[in-house]
Order: sequence, then structure tokens, then C-alpha cells
Amino acid sequence: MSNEIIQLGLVDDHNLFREGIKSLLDKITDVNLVLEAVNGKDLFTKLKNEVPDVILLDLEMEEMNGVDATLKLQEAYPEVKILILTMHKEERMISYLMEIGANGYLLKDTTREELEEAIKTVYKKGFYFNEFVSQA
Amino acid sequence: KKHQQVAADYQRELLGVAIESQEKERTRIGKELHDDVGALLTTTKLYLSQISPELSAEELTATSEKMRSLFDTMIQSVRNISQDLRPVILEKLGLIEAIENLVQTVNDSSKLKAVFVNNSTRSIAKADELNVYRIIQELINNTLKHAMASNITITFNNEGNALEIIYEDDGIGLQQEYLNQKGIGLRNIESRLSVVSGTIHFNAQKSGMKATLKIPI
Amino acid sequence: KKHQQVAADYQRELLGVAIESQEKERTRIGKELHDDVGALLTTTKLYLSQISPELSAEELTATSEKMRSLFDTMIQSVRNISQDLRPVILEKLGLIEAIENLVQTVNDSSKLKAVFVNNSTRSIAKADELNVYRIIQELINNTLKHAMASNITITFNNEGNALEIIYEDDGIGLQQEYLNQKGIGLRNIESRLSVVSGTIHFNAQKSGMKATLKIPI
Ligand SMILES: Nc1ncnc2c1ncn2[C@@H]1O[C@H](COP(=O)(O)OP(=O)(O)OP(=O)(O)O)[C@@H](O)[C@H]1O
Ligand SMILES: Nc1ncnc2c1ncn2[C@@H]1O[C@H](COP(=O)(O)OP(=O)(O)OP(=O)(O)O)[C@@H](O)[C@H]1O
Ligand SMILES: [K+]
Ligand SMILES: [Mg+2]
Ligand SMILES: [Mg+2]
Ligand SMILES: [Mg+2]
Repeated sequence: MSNEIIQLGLVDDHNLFREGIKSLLDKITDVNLVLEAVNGKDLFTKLKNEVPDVILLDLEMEEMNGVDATLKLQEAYPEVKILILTMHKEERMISYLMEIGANGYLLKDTTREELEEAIKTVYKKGFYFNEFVSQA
Repeated sequence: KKHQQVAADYQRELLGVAIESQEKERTRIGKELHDDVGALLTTTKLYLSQISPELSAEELTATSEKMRSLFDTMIQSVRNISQDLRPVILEKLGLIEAIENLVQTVNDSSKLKAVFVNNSTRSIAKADELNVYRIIQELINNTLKHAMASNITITFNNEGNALEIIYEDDGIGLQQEYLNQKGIGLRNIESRLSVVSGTIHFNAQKSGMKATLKIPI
Repeated sequence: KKHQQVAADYQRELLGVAIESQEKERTRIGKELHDDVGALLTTTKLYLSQISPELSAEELTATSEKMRSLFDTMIQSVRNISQDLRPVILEKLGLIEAIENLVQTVNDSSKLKAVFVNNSTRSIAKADELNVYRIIQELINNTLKHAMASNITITFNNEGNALEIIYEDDGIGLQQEYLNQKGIGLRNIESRLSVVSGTIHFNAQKSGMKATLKIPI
């Protein structure tokens, strides 16, 4: 497998959380943060300039939440891989998001290793679900 | 409609409002906890996951410094939510101290000047205190939110077999139209008064607002 | 007493219970936050203060390991409290999915086997869903707390212009005396039914309990 650089988007309404994720991304090679947005609406504005390969997407956000953003991404940018990044671990939530086109699901209390694996796996294979999710 | 029918409808409406406002509060707190405290916890854990023996002394210090400041924010946030839910002072020291404390908080955290004058010598039932506390809390919140006032005065008097509470602010005044078409706040006040068998009367004023409450002792 | 007077008194009593139970819940959550999350935050911050470049690799790893496990506990607490306050599945995916999720949680977290059979084709008003959800939640909690049952069955049917909900467990059964002297749980069910104009009927049974609810569509 060649070492392509993965173009990444990060969508979350919590500034400090985005900071935290960015500080992890700094240490992950082959992943380049090219888009940062605070909600779904902001994401679609910024997609006009830059379309990433993978988007890390929060669920709870004002203006446009992650569920609506997933539905709209499937319509407008079906090639983009969606990696949900949330506190929610209800099974029904996960299966619903899988049904509507999310490519992966990651809980926010993740680690650098897991985040890296998730981004790279979603990019290469088109899907990633962590241990918790595959129990569902 | 007969008088009693009206009374039943009125109680039923208050019940609907009480349940609705409880659910609103649940949603607000659930969101705050989840989006705020939850996000801060996971963020701090992300920084923690970077701590390893391989880090340089500078990196280690920088990361723990970030974490320390996140901790302070979380501790404050949890304290505020839980204080708001459960007025510990009321539980421990009773109504008078709790109102003193509310007034103090207003004075500390806003430009408003609040004064509490307690002339009462007999107190209401312990079981009613929380309801009266919540009523005064809502009156204060309304002044902060709507009145553009500079002063709040709260007075407790004994009036026969009742505690009389006079609440005044010197803001824009409460228009009659709002009393006819009340929000959740004013209807919650009515619900709580219904529970403690108390009354509220809004006095006509040239300026500002004045409410007189009577709570049976 | 006249019928209407009785109705007004009844609504007034429900209102009192609603307010009381809201305050109980506030106290419970405030305590949980303060004691569980707040106290753990303080502890975790103490561990953080031990982290410094002078620590050996082993000490550093051990300390961060301890912190990690405290974080997991706190995150789970916040998740549970907030999930309980605000059923996100209901908000985002509606009543049927939310009941599925409740049933799934029972199956995952207890020895009970719960089944949800949905035969309904028409749904109740969005505004009533939360009340119905809370009612079913209380019925399930009661089964878990009191019934010593092995099975729960929840069935949704359409019955003319109503959603019919049949709730059954095979436990010790709900004695008539409890229906005459209800706790907060059963009275909250009545309050919520009063708000959605629904009814509940407890069917006489040889064993276990069976309740039939009707909610207008
Ligand atoms: N002290 C006050 N001075 C001026 N206007 C007031 C005052 N208190 C209340 N009002 C008016 O009465 C209205 C109804 O108050 P109420 O507490 O019922 O609802 P609210 O404060 O708007 O919303 P909620 O309390 O549900 O958050 C307010 O919107 C405001 O216009
Ligand atoms: N499914 C059931 N099987 C057997 N007994 C039940 C069942 N549900 C309720 N009961 C009985 O009815 C009583 C009243 O229930 P209710 O929900 O009103 O109060 P509670 O559950 O005891 O307390 P709370 O709901 O306020 O926490 C219970 O204490 C219990 O004895
Ligand atoms: K996709
Ligand atoms: Mg968010
Ligand atoms: Mg108000
Ligand atoms: Mg109960």
C-alpha cells in the first residue's frame, strides 16, 4: 500500500475538543487536516473550496447536526468517507447512522492509536467500526 | 362554564406547564452535561493519551498545563450545574440564609444592586421553603432577563397568619399583557403557589414592578 | 363533594406530586453530579499534579493508567445521567426506535427478557411522544424494581383513533392496594396521561401485571 497523504476534515462545535483532536493529528503522519468546521452548515460552505477524503463528524451541533449532515453528504459528496465521532453509544443510533451512509463510528473517548487506525481504515477499506460498535 | 370546571381546567393547565418545563430543564441540563462536561472530559482524556515517557520535559509540562486548565473548567462547570439543581444552603441553613445568598450572588455577578430586608419573626413550614425559594429565584431571573433594572428589593413581613413577601424592581415594569399571556416562568410561580396555598398580586406601579406574595404560616 | 370539585382537587394533587418529584429528581442528579463526577474530578486532578518530568517511566505510566480509568468512570457517569435526562434516540429517531432501544437496554443489562411488538401503523402526535416514553420507562422501572419478573412484553396496536399500548410482565402482580395508594411513579403516569388525554386500565390477572393504555392519535 502506497503512502498517500489522506486529506482530512474535522467538524465539531466544541473549540477545545477540536484543539485536542488537532494536537493528536499533529503526531499522525500521512494525515493532513485540510478543513475545519463548527457545524454542518459551516461544513457545506467550506466544502466548496476543499473536499477532503475523510470527514470526522460530530453529531450534536447547532445549525445542522451530524445526522442531517450525513444525509446531505450522501447526496452531494457520496465519495467522501464519513467517520462519526461522538459521545453517543446507543446501538440504535449507530445502526441508523450506518444505514444512512456513515462509513465509520468512533467514540470521543478514543486514543491516538485508535483515531489513526480509524482514519486510515476508513480511507482504505471504506468502513471502520471499533470494538464497541461491532458488539452492537 | 361552572366555577369548579374552570378550577379543574386551570389546575390541569398548570400540570401541563409543570411537566413541560421539567422536560425543558432536563433537556437543557442533559445537553449541557453531554456537550459541555462530556466534551471537556473526552478532550482531557485525549491529552492524557499523549502523555508518555517519550515526551520531552517541555512537552510533558505543556500537556499537563493544558489538562490542568481543562480540569478547572470542568470542576467549575459541574459545581454550577449541581448548585443550580440543589440549593445546598437552603437544605442546610434554611430560607432566610438562602435568600441572603441569592441576593449576594446577584450583587457579585451583575451590575444590579439587590437588598433583602427581613422583618419576619415567624417562619413558614420547612416543606414550603423550597417552593418559595424557587419563586423568588424566578422573579430575580425575570428581573435580570427582562427588566433593565438597577435595584431589587425583597422584603419579608409577618402579616397575621401569613408570611408576606414584597418583591420590587425599578426596571421597565411588567405590562398587563404579560400577565394575561404568561410564560412558563410566571405559570410555574402559580403552580408552586397553588401547592403551598399562597397568593400573588401584582401591584400597579408608575415604574418598575412590584409583586406581593402571601404564604400561610 | 361535587364531581367538578373532585376533579379540581385531583388535578391539584397531581400538580403537587409533579413538582415534588421534579425537586426529588433535581436533588438526586445534583448529588450524583457532585459526589460522582465532582469528587472524581478532584481526585483525578490530584493525580495530574503528580505528573512531572522527574517521574520514572514506570511511575508515569502507572499514574496515567490510573487517570485513564478514572476518566472512563466519569465519562460513563456523565453519559448515563445525560441519557436519562434526555433520550436522544427519541428526539432524533422517534418513539418506535426509542422503545426498541429501551427494550434492548433491559435485555443487555438485566436477566429479564423484554419484547416489543409493534403492530401500529399510525403514530401519535410528536408532542405526545415524550410523555408516552416516560410512562413506559416508569412501567419498566417498576417491573425491574418490584415485580421479580422474567419477561416483559410491550405491544402497540391501532384501536380506532387511538394508539393502544399493552404492557405486561409475569412477576408478582400489582396488588389493588397499591392502586389505591399510589407512589410517585404511578401518579406521574396519571399526570402525563392527563396531559395527553390518554387512559390507563390495570387488568385483573391471575399472575403478573397487565396495563392497557390508550393514547388518542
Ligand atoms: N421584572 C420584570 N420586568 C419587566 N418585564 C417582566 C418582568 N418579569 C417578567 N416580565 C415579562 O413577562 C414575561 C413573562 O415572564 P415569564 O417568566 O413567564 O416568561 P419568560 O421569563 O419570558 O420565559 P421563562 O421564564 O419561561 O424562561 C416576560 O417575557 C417579560 O416580558
Ligand atoms: N410491575 C409491578 N409488579 C408488582 N408490583 C408493582 C409493579 N409496579 C408497581 N408495583 C407496586 O406499586 C407500588 C407503587 O408504584 P409506584 O411506581 O407508584 O411507586 P414506587 O415505584 O414504589 O416508587 P417511585 O416510582 O416513586 O420510585 C410499588 O411500590 C410496588 O409495590
Ligand atoms: K459516504
Ligand atoms: Mg457537539
Ligand atoms: Mg421567566
Ligand atoms: Mg415506580
